[in-house]
Amino acid sequence: MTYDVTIDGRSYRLELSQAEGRWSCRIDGREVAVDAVLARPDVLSLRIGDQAFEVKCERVGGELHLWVGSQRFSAEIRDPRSLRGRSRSADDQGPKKLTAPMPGKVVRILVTQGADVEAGAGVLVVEAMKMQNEIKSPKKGTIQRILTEEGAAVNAGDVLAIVE
Amino acid sequence: MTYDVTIDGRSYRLELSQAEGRWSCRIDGREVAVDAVLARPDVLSLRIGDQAFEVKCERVGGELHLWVGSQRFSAEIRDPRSLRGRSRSADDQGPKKLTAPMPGKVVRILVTQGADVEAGAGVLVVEAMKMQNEIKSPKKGTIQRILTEEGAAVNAGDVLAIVE
Amino acid sequence: MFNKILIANRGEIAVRVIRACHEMGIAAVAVYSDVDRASLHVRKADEAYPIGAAAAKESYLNIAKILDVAQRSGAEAVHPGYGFLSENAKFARACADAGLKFIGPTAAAMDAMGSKTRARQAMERAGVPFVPGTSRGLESLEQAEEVAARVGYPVMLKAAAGGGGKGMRLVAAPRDLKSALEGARSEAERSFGDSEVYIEKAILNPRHIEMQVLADEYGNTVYLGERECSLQRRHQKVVEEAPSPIVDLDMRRRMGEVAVRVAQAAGYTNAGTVEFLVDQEKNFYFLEMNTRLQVEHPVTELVTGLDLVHLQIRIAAGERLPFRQEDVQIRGHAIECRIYAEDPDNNYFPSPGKITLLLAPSGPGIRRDSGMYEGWNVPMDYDPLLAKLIGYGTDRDQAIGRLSRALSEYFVGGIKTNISLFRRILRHPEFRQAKLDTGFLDRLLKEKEEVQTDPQAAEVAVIAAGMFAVLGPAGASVGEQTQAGTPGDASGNVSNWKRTALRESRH
Amino acid sequence: MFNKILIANRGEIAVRVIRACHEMGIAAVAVYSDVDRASLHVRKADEAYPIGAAAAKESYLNIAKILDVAQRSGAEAVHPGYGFLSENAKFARACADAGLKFIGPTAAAMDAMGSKTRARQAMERAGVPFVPGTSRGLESLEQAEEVAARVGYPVMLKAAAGGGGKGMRLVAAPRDLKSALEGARSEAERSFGDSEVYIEKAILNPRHIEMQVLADEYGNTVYLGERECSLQRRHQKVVEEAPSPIVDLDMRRRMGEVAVRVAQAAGYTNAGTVEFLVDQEKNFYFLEMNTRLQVEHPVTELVTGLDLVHLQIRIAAGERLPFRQEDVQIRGHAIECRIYAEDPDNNYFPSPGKITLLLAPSGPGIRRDSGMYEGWNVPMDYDPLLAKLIGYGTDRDQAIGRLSRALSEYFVGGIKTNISLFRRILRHPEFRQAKLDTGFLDRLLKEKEEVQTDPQAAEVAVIAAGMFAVLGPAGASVGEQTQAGTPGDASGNVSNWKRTALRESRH
Repeated sequence: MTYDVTIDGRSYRLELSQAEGRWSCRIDGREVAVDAVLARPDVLSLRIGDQAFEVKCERVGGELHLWVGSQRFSAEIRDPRSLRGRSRSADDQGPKKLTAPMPGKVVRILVTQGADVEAGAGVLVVEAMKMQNEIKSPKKGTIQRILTEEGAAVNAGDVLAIVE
Repeated sequence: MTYDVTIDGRSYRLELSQAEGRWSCRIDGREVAVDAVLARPDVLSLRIGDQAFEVKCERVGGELHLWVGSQRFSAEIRDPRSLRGRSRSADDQGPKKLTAPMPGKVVRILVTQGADVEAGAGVLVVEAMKMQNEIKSPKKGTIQRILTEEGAAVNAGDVLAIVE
Repeated sequence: MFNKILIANRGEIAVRVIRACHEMGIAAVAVYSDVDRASLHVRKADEAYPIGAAAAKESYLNIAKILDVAQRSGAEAVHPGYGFLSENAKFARACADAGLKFIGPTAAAMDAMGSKTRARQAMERAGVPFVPGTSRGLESLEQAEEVAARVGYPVMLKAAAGGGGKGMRLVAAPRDLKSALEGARSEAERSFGDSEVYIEKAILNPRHIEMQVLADEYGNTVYLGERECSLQRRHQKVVEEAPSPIVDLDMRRRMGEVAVRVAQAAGYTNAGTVEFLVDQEKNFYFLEMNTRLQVEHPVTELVTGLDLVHLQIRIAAGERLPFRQEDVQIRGHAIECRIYAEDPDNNYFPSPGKITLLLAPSGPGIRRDSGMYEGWNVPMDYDPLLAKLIGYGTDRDQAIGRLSRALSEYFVGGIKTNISLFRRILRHPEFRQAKLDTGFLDRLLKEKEEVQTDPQAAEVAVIAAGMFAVLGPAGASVGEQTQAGTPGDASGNVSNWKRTALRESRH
Repeated sequence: MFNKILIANRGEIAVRVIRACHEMGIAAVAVYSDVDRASLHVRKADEAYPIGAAAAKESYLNIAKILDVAQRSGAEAVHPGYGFLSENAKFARACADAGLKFIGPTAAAMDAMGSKTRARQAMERAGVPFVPGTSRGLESLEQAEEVAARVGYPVMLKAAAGGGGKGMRLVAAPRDLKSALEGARSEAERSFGDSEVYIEKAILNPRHIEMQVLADEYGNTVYLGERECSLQRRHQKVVEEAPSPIVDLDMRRRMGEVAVRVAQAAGYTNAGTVEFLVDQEKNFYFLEMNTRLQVEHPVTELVTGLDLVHLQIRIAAGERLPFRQEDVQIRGHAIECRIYAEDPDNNYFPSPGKITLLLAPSGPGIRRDSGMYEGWNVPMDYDPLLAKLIGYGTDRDQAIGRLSRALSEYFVGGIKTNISLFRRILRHPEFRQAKLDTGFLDRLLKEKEEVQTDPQAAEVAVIAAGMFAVLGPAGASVGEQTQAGTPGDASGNVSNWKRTALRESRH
């Protein structure tokens, strides 16, 4: 298994495999001795050499974060065989999706389908826990589609609109 | 659904069904208004009328206990359509199984296959956490089969021997 | 003593009050809205009654429905918690009329403190120090200009009915006064239906320090020491501690005696909090009185060894204070972190949703007051406070050490929380040196998160990311590593997880 | 201060020491046996080293392997916890020889206290009160008869090397002495490889009260108050509390001063405990000294506000005691319950296995020191202690109330525990009145469990049993009730669980 892993913006080439009942692991070609136990779903007890770490995996609305002790890292992992990887890389060019960062209620839609928007322009407003959050356009372009309506309840990661 | 439920030795006839999005429930023919939410696996938040209860389900080695708050009740439930129910009732006559009450190691077997035993006579000894526990025969009879050996590791509920 | 108490609240505070009831052998009655049937306070209550839709005005703010439940359940008293109806004099009065004991001050005392201007007037008479300014609403821009000139710029405009920073404006110079006054008035009108605005001298980088008071119904009033609450964001407290690092015995006595005078001037009973602004020279000024139990009451409980909710209930039941002022001793140091469902990657915007995994800290010196549990779906309709993590220590350093340790054990999966923020706060040199003021947190959040990430930890994250990807869904079943394979034989473990996963899906 | 400490233990005490290290900024090195790779202390450590097979002599009792890990990891000190090597003078000496600081007393002090007879001789010289009897091993039956006649029957025979009740015999009358002496000697020989037996006057229904002492390496020794440990089963403590309900200020001072004299007579350093037997007239007699941290140390921490493990580490690092005797104040009351993996339906026989569900209590006045977690497989190879639940209160009643509340929230699924036993103890009238002695628990267990079960609760159990049967495997997936169906619409909920179950099995 080979992955491209990006941690807080810096990327690493990770090779992981199992043979004779051991993990073998290379980071950017360098061999690393690892031993892992899954203590709970999303909680790994890792030994790297004799160093011990508890790592927790935070998955919210398509985002991936890893906690090493109380340090929190944003992570991206690409793997030719993983769907998520593919869709991710696809995201980089072409139309951009606006997704809901958290569950909430769409209280206002600020633009109409087909309208031109500047990068950073507000597209719609989502409310949760008595606070309103303006979802902004990630790029200059045209609102290709609006996939929600005022008053609608949305979940984290739901696609609300597409800008192209 | 109709069940015969035995709680701390006393049995009740329980009828449970769901219709128009409500549980309906009768105990020994008496209607009871209930509302339930499964908070976690084996943890029920129950409302009976407006009384609220948290009930936890303890399943260890074939035994069933229910905790209502900090009160612990031993429970047996019989249901013609449930395997467990059948085997249970079957248990009541014929050969008796000796099961391991907890995981451990068989350190001694005190009788040989075919031997006659009195009710309460020691059949084998299981050790766990530095303590030894003598498993006794539930009835007067003959050791039909011994299904383990000295030194063997056993899990809770494993059948160790059969007396008939 | 009461046999049954209704808790007119939800979340961690409802759970905390239910626990106090059970500890005292009192039956606890919960109320819940449509989205709270599975909430922890319903699980823990002895009786639970649905009171309507998610919107607070349909349920937790609906006086008629709550009184109806009190009648039907036969509750003898109501604990309002904080927020919702806790400072609503109309509710306190309605309880009294219905023959229910309201666990808190009288409606009259609430009225006296409810309006900041009326409170200031009462305090003036009682000779309580407060920030120079007007004790009455401003009649005109001219009056505002005249007062501002007298007390000196910068000045602060505040809504008389205010709270949570609504209707507040900082004015640095005369030319800004007009627009600020108009803005404050219209915002106050919108927020509280009352446009009354008054003016105060602005204290720059003040500390926010509050004093806990407790009064029985026989005229005995004591103070239980102060809480340092200077760490705020959007005028919301985030970290509180007791004692305040800058308050010595003498200052505590002086603040405490003023707080007792404030309470007595208002004919106050039960638990309350007197808030002060403290300037660089440690002068303290009366700000307002909170006529309820505070979110941060646990830090006071830890350093005094008392249980404020037990005492609230005893006082409401007509008991006398079981101790005198000289019996109150502050020992050790306590710090509270408010765990919110907030997204650190999105300006700490609320982040409700389903909690898929919960690792909760415990151990020496750690108290956790929580309203959440694994598998619970945090509703989007209410305040994002999930839990409070409180660390106690022999001294402030030990409290910080224990709290930092506990925070590194705390993890909430499935939603985002502000837990990572506290790590930044607790390691910050200024926090360690107790250099605190109400601007601290905004400054910290402007500082770029330490760019240089610990490279070793980052590599650990890389490896873990890969393993989680390899394990994939198998990660959804807990392993049986210890019994399987040879130790440290992770592939043995993995295959085990796979087996477990299969077994489970066969259900 | 040390940079790195090795913890030569497992379970809750290893976790507790690791936490203390992290709180003080010290790296923690764990060791683990083959069945402990997934144990909590390995998850929490900064470094972890495998040291061999499950059998303790292959791993946690293997001095050579542990010293080797200390060398390789560069640890500067070793904390032994309790049990295993904690009272092994050979290990303390081996650490010293290897240039490792042993966090505990010197080997010499351990030797002085290791043999009960030698300890008695030292105490005699120091003028410490102890139970009348011999301070030397018995040479002959005649000598035994002579001493027994002098001190008066009933008498107790005890193994000099004894512990855990091994080699102990109660002798009611002269005619039983011969066989009892032979029995005690052979059992002592078998258990400790040392047949030395001595004789003491038997104190009937004594209380077991112990005094915590702390000594730095500059001759400063203080006492931190007593612990009441009379609730025992199979000579194992089950419930401990501080302070003892029968000890007043004067008795505490007298016991404390004796304990300090005991420690000083042995040249004792670091934390230790002096155990006393107390008779009906409150006379106290020296029993033995435990030269380690006790399982029950948390109750002392809660009433003194101190952290004994932090202090152990500071003392071992050469620091002086940071306070004097007169600074030590006992405030409030604390009670500890030892949560064991034991089967209440099978005479409290150990019950290891996989923990399928864990509901852990928290909230006001509750401290939980735990070595378990949900999904962990409790190995069958070690002591069944899973966790300690400690309740603190302003007074004993409040501590009992909080502890009872917390116990009702505590649930461990998949294995059996003794949690239900504490409910019986805490509601027992004699316990409530603090009428405690070492026979209390055996008497309680002989009492038939209250036959008349609460009929309402029983009906609740009936309904729940049926629902768990209906939900069946769906119960294996956590519901999303709050978001689905109308409130209190359980069928809506059930179908939801079903859906969830399906969704999950599709992985």
